[in-house]
Amino acid sequence: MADDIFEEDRVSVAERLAAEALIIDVDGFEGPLDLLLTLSRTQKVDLRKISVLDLARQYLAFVEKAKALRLELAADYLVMAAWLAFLKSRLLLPPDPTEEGPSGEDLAAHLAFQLERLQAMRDVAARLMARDQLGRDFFARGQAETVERVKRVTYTATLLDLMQGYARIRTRDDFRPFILDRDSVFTMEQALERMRPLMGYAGEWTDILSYLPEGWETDPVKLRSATASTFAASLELVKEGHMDIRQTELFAPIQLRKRK
Amino acid sequence: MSQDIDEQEQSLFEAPPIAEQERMVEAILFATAEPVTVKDLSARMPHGCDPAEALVYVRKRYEGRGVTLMKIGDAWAMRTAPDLGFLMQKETVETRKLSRAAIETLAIIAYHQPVTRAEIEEIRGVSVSRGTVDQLLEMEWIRFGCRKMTPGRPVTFVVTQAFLDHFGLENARDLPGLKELRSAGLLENRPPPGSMPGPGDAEEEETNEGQSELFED
Amino acid sequence: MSQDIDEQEQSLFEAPPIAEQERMVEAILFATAEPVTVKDLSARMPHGCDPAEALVYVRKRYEGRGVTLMKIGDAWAMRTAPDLGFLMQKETVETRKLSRAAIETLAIIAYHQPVTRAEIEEIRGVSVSRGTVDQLLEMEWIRFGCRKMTPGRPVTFVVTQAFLDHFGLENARDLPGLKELRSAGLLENRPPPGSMPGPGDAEEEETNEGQSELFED
Repeated sequence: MADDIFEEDRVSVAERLAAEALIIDVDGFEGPLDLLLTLSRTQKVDLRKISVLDLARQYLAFVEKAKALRLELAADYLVMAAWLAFLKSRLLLPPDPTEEGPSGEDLAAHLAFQLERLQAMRDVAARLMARDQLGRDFFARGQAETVERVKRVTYTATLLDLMQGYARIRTRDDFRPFILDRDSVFTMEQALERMRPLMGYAGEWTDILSYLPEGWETDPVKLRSATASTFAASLELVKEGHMDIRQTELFAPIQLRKRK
Repeated sequence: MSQDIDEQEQSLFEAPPIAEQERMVEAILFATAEPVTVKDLSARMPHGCDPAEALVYVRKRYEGRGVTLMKIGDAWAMRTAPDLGFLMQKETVETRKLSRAAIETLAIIAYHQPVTRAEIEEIRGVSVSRGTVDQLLEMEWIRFGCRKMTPGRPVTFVVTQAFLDHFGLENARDLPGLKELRSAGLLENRPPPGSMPGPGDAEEEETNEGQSELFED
Repeated sequence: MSQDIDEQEQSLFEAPPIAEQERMVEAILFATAEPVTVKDLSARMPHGCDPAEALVYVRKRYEGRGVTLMKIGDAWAMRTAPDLGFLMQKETVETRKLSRAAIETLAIIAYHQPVTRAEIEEIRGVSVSRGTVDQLLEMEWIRFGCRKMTPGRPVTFVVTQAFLDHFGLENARDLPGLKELRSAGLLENRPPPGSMPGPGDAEEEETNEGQSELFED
């Protein structure tokens, strides 16, 4: 502790001012390594010859000041402070041969390497950005003629495809499942279609059989189908509310009339 | 008066050599999206430059090259040489297999021609989409035949010479019959799923009949 | 054997004279804003052409001109000479200003590629925000490289051809100061001795643990 105070006294006024300025915009730093790099500049030496011990002292002094000013430091700054305090003790004390792990020198060398590397990256980043840039210093073709992509699709088939296709159809016919022959079937849809336009004329009760399509009364099969679908269609029209339906007695004619 | 000032300025800022001006014109014309007038060039180049003269050099330099200097209205632009336009196209040919619907429709036309659309639909058991017929017409594998002498006089379809060429046929009658297809093992003997298997012999006779009918006339 | 076929083909489709090929390369490169690879040139030029040879002539022809031929990775592009940039104020495109973090991250990726996010963070001493990487990815200056063969198989980042094109680099080896950095040992991946504080220390330890667990059994 006494050491620290002594150290602080040795720090010049200019450095103290610089350190205070650092505190003011601690937010401007990108983490402890960035701060360490900035602090290292006060040593005004080649980064390879930097005194990590001095740097650790500077950093710890900075953290102390920040605490005194009641500035909230992010956790990683404090982690770094703790680590640097540990490093400082390692560097100051003679190495303990029984202790395992890297020596203080090793740790210090790596920190110096990290700082040098970060500085090097910043330097080359600046050199990179200072290069001639496309769209700023040199330019691409202003009016690029885009390559027209002509996509042509051709379809192809082989004789085999053709024959197999045909065989498929023909054999499908051979194996065709039973389908009702639709010639003598009058569907309900057809019945409805027939009845709708006639509806308007049905002011009086009329036998539904008078709605049968022409020519369907003669063939018994057709008659059956047409009668059934006409009846079903009549019920549908009643359900829709267009017609009334009645049957006076069992097996009597079923009659239809427009609803009034 | 203004000329005096010009002259003064010219002596103060000497114009770059014409070779340098030529480079400038070249770069500006290259990088600009629109054709550039001499006036525009003048405004962009250092004082004292003579873009009109530089343009003469540029034009000469690019004579017969892959890129040429062109005058468009009163402006100038660099364009690829007209004879190299074909390089700006990249044709990709994609070959696709004809759809099943198209193959079946085509097969029916080939085996039954001349055939109406209604007849195709009857044979296929499903309606034939307009797109399918259009595609086959576009490929020039089918064309319209004469109208059928039935009510409505529907159009018929027949296959074309291009179709015969593609499939290596001399005429549509060369198409193998069902019996040949079967003996060549091309006919799927297995009935489509869901349909009932019938006695093979009877069926074969039937189809033979159908086939011979087709090509009887 | 294949050479015989090649020769045969060459005699069948005679390639245009080299002067003509030069014109073609010139036209294609001139017309295209993006760098074009030799393979692309080959595909667009007639059969039997040797674009690589033609490129040598084109490069020579444009040496010292207002427009020059530049090599970018394995592709070629025409660009205006950098010394004439002052003429192009009109064409200058205002690029999005990159943050200091983004510039540093970009430089680290360029000089250390392929590099993982953790390695970038180690070098910068702070965690890399997602937005920074996203921005660089969006600009197409970086892309994902192959995964690193270390526990967790983390993805790596590398710079793209668009990056090289933007900074007028033929390849990443031409990055300014690369040699010096390498000889100074600053591009080595030197593991920290023992425990060193890193960015987001607590977190990292956790993930490391997780990862080692993953790969332990």
